[in-house]
Amino acid sequence: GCGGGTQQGQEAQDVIKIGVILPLTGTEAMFGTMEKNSMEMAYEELKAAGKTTINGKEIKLIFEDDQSRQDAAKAAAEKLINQDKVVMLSGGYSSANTNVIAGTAQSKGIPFLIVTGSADKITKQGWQWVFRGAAAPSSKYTSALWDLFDKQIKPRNVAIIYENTDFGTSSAEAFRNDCKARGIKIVFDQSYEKGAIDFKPMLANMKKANPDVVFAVSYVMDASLIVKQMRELDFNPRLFVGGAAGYTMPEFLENAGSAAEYIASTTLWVPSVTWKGASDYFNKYKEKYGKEPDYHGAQAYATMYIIADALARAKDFTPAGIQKALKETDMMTIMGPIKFEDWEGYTNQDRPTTYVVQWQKGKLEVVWPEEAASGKLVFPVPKWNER
Amino acid sequence: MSLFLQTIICGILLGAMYALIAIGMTLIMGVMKIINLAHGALVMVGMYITYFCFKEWGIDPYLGMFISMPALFLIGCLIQKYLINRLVEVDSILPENQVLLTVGIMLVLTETMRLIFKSDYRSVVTSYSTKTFFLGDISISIPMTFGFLIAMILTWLLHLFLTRTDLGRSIRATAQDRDAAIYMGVNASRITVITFGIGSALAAAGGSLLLPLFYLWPDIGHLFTAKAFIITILGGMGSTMGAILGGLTLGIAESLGATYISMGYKDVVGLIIFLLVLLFLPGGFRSFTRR
Amino acid sequence: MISTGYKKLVVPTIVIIMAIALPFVIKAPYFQHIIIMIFIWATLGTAWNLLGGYAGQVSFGHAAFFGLGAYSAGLLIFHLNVSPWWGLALGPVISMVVAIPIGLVCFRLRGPYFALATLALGEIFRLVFTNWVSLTNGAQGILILNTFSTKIPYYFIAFLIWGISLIIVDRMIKSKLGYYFVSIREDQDAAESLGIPTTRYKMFALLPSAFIAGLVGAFYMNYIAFIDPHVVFSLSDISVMVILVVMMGGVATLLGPSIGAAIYIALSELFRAWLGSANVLAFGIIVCLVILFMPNGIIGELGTLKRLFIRQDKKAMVAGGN
Amino acid sequence: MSFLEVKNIVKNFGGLRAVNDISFTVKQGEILGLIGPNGSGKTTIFNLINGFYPLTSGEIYFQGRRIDGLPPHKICALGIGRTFQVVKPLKRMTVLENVMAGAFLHTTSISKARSKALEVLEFCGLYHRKDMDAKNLTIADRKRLEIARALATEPKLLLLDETAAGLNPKETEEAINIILKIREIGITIIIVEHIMKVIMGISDRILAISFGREIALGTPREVANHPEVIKAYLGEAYA
Amino acid sequence: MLKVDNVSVSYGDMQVLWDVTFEVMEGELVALLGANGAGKTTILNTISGLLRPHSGNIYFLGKEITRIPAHRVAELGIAHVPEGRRLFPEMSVKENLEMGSLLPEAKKKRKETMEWVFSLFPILKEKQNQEAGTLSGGQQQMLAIGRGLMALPKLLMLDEPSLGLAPVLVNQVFEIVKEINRRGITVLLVEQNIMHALKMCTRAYVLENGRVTLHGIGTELLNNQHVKEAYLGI
Ligand SMILES: Nc1ncnc2c1ncn2[C@@H]1O[C@H](COP(=O)(O)OP(=O)(O)OP(=O)(O)O)[C@@H](O)[C@H]1O
Ligand SMILES: Nc1ncnc2c1ncn2[C@@H]1O[C@H](COP(=O)(O)OP(=O)(O)OP(=O)(O)O)[C@@H](O)[C@H]1O
Ligand SMILES: [Mg+2]
Ligand SMILES: [Mg+2]
Repeated sequence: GCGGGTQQGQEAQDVIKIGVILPLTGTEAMFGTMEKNSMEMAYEELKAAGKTTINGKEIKLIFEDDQSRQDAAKAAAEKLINQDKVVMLSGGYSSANTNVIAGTAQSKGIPFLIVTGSADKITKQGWQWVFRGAAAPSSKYTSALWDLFDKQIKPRNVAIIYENTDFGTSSAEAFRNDCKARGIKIVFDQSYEKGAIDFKPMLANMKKANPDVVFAVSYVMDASLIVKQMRELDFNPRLFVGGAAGYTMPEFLENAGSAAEYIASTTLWVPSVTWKGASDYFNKYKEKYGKEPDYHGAQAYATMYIIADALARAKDFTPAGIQKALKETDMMTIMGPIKFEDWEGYTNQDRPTTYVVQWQKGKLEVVWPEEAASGKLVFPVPKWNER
Repeated sequence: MSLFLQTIICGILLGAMYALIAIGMTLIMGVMKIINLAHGALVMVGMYITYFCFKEWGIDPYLGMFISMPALFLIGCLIQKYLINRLVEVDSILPENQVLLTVGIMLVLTETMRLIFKSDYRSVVTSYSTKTFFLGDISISIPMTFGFLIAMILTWLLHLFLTRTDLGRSIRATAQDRDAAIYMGVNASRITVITFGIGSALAAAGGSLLLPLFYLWPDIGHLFTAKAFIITILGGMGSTMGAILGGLTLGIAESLGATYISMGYKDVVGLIIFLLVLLFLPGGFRSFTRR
Repeated sequence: MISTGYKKLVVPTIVIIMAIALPFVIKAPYFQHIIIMIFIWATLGTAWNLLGGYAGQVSFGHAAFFGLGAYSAGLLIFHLNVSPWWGLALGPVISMVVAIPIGLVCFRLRGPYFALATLALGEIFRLVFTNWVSLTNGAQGILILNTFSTKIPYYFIAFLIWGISLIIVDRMIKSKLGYYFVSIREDQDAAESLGIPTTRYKMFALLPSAFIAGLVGAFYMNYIAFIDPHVVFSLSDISVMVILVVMMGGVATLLGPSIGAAIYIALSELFRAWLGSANVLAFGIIVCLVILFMPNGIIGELGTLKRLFIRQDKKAMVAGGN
Repeated sequence: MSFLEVKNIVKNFGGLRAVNDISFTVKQGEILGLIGPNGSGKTTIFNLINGFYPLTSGEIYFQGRRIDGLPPHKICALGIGRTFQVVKPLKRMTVLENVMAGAFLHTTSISKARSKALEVLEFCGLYHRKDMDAKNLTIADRKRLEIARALATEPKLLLLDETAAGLNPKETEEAINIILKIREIGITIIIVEHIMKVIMGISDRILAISFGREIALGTPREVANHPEVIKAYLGEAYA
Repeated sequence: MLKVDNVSVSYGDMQVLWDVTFEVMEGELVALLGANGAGKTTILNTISGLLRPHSGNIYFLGKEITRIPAHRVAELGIAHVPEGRRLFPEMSVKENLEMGSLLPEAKKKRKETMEWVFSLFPILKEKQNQEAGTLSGGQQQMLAIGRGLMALPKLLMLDEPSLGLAPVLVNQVFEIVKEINRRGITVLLVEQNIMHALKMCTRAYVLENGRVTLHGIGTELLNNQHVKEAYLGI
């Protein structure tokens, strides 16, 4: 079983092999590529600072493509653990693939540090080898939003729409439960299959329900179509909040154009957060790859730093040694402070910091929590024909 | 009531968008009987070309159509000539191996585009992308209406082409009995090459017209292939007018499903209609127009 | 008689001995994993081949049966906390039961219409399993922890399932059923007029096919330890890929699907590891080349084993006739 | 109780009435000839008897049992075999396997089916072609294969649709011999044929139809001299 | 006009024609006779360019056509009414006829030719909008001949045109073939209805097992002892 891998790792010559599994082809390749770029960028920086060689051993990243498919993710994990004898795994974009990698890592006793995969249950299994740092459980994406709702907006009724993926379903479920706990009426609650051309029937129906606030979990292009088609229907909720994912991305603004204005969203990260290095990362990435990164890239970037930090502290480069070092992590990254704790049934889960942002004049402004705010929330938002 | 009307209008316009995508397929699958799983990928390539013209030279997507169409015509010709036509000559147990070839082509096209353009989402925003007008409180999208008209015109032209011209008739004849067409002096391999070219060009036209409304990434083709299939069958194989009929039916069914059942189940509604038509109207809606 | 019966057993015995020895020779779990994946695909391909290759009913919806098998296993543990291994018993049965109405509906159609109907049904399963959250946990899927930490038990179970599927198919095609299946494939009207109840015999091909697909689906759940509707009901990654596997290896041959599976898994693994982001492109090119240059698959083109049962008849014929 | 009784059958294709109120009976052991101009509905009648097309109206009884509405395979199992005018060989099977596919109707044993098939092939003079793939046969051999395959199902009634078309006079002679041999082993036959030498030579009775209606029924001599048959079918040359 | 010179053809390993030589002169009606499987259809398909001989040459109007592509053969003025009709089943009768007249010269006269064909086969006119696949066997045969005529060919090759026709039509078809020939179209006829064919043809060739074994004036062959025994069963 796992013994073989461990011994091989000990006698490894002068490299510390870290396997990273990301979608580089297939439907999720866009994000996988961004994350790979970000990790490589972080690695370069660490290398320049002499932090990639520890006790004469150099950290070596081995990237594997999971083709956005989970049997490929499984194969990649098997290969990295058994063939390449990595001492640690990282990566995982979609929850599905993250699940599979996490399961494999747990049964082999190899530490796995998740980059993005956000399904709650991944870190709720009591799996000691699985760590989630820069990524939040999907039900926690809305922490800041609820704070904002409770303190300022106090919506009477809401509408929920979400794509019927893992992320969408679990985000919506968490949001729905929070509404019920507060007695907020849900007047419309529907999922959709991503990739639709026309959302108007759903939106027209929702318009009829006349919600105060709309909460939507969508990928980027669906997000932009939804807001554009809301404008076409002249549908005016007092606030439209996205649940991270699509609504904060540069492509969203690009495609939705002026329809993006005043759309709010929860998020884990924006370039304007006050954590040290955040805007540097943003600018550097943009310069290097000619494209603006979003929070996925930041997660990967931060993850690389967490890995380097843990390895620097590890007593030995065995999986167990690294596991121990990870567990003791307490550091700052561009995603904020990272610590792996056990709480609310989670294991090795960082307590995420989340934000509410709003598009204002084509820029994402942090509007909540107040101490991190870069702008003031516009609420209720002006009607489409009054803009 | 207004919700119902809005749903129907949305359905009709959406249906027209679907029809745009499917017109090329009515030719390739309906007429030539080539089940082409690469159809959506061809639409996708057409969209990328239009996108590229827009980004590099600022060419409006509606004009970009006149670049993407000839380009796809060429690509389609090459695919038919060097790939699909070669299969015609071999004798295989299941004719479906041709389908698998198109899967291979689909993979190659998709991944090639991914290498060139990366996996990023792209879109073209024009001044008219979200223009609408209102009839009462019913909103109608202008570019979609435009797409609707073009879809009608293209279908009608294709119909005339296939029934009134010798080239069109030769295309149908070759599809039905290749050797017999050769006896008539038809250069069968050239005809199939041209047909696949025209089908691909029509796919590109659909893609270009859709671009300002939608968005683009390499895997978008899957979505289109599935819709185009359903429409071609709904309309009746080989019937050109079927693209419009099938598109509208699918669009309206999906919209009604989205409004009155759930957006998550709208595709199920479309698929069930598809199955019902397969079972009870074997000729598709063509059965109605014929008798 | 005795000597031929004896000879018949030689090859399978050697294969079985080699198969038992294999995991002790190839100790690397990664390669064991690859072999297990090959068994999974070989079994699925064998299932498809019975219906598609022999009986000529080309299904583009086999993911439905695979997925049902997988979910039978997954839902057992998810809802009832029963070991997902019971899925190996339940999954095939459920797949088969569901196959009956599917068959009754789709077998009314022929050729490409049949193919498209199965395609639509496969997609309907995916959508329903995605949206029916209370039953299936929707897109969040079902996650379990592997029962065994080594590959060897999985290897033997996969091998067994593959073996069973080969025996089922082999027995069927070497009997009257095989003749009837091929007759239906070659000309359904002629078959009807020869007194062959075509719908019933298509069902006889579909049910074992669904059974095997469900069985391997249930095993997949246990082995991969996570499923969601998008994966196990996938049109492009399962339904279409299995046809590709069979066509690469050889349609309507006993071992073709298995050879196709070996090539598919080995190639896609090699490409994935070596070619970075161009791996799917390379795979696509290979697909085109195989179909162009080996339209009847590797075995089909070799010609030697082509339509195994038919050739064997012929040999027997010559012996008997003279 | 007659062997086969066809009562007032009608078949419409859309607006076209291809078979219009035809009735006839067939006695056990006889050969009934069916003639009529092209498109008069002969093949359609076969398709109705053997269940390929549903009747628009009318009834068909075989050995006292009503068979219209049954699917083709059941009708075959009851003992009605047929050949196709447009031959339908099982192309990628050998001649032997084609015939075996028919022989399996009464057995599940491969060896029994094989010996039955070989016997039938011998009978039809196709034995020397038994290992050829059916797709490589000439038209004449394909027609013979149609007969062999149908015979392998051990029919009581055999419907032969233009099995002698495309044969030269010598071969036609052989075909006639085969048909007569089939009758000798006790199989009742309905035969559609345009070659007068065949149809007039072997039929006990002939039914002539035109535009889906009966125009004459009787002995070959009676039918051949029937003015309407001459006008619609035979032409003056035969008068 | 047409000269087939020492042509040998094989399907895969199986040779079916051995050094076949024959000639058709302008204006003639030449019959090609032979038992089933003798290779008659194979010869016609070779002339049409669908099959390639492995040796020997074919000349039409002095030009070698052995190796030119099949569709070009049609352009030179050879129309082929194939065995088994080979209609376009999902096209209407009218469209099938139109398909026969794709070449520029035939196209110019399409209307008149069609009228002529309709006058030869009135049933086709009646069914001109019906799909060819739903015609009865005989109707399909008429359509196939009609389609061949639409090309206004210099040489018309007919492969068993009387196959499956009612007696009244058999006579009619042969009358039409004679009529076509009288109008100056050279005809190469493959027929099993040997008596008829020999009576009407100028000359005939007999093909046996892929070899030309006999040839001569039609009426002479009718009295040939071998022909009588082998083909007429007299
Ligand atoms: N499936 C069909 N759909 C529509 N019309 C049909 C169909 N089958 C046959 N017909 C029509 O029915 C009529 C009778 O056809 P049928 O094939 O029975 O003729 P037949 O007597 O067998 O002629 P032949 O001697 O030429 O074979 C014809 O006019 C034909 O066009
Ligand atoms: N596609 C083919 N592949 C292999 N052999 C063939 C093929 N077509 C024909 N043959 C063989 O070639 C020989 C000549 O066939 P051909 O069709 O030319 O004969 P024919 O004289 O036209 O006979 P018929 O009177 O039956 O039409 C036959 O032995 C036949 O079996
Ligand atoms: Mg008939
Ligand atoms: Mg012939």
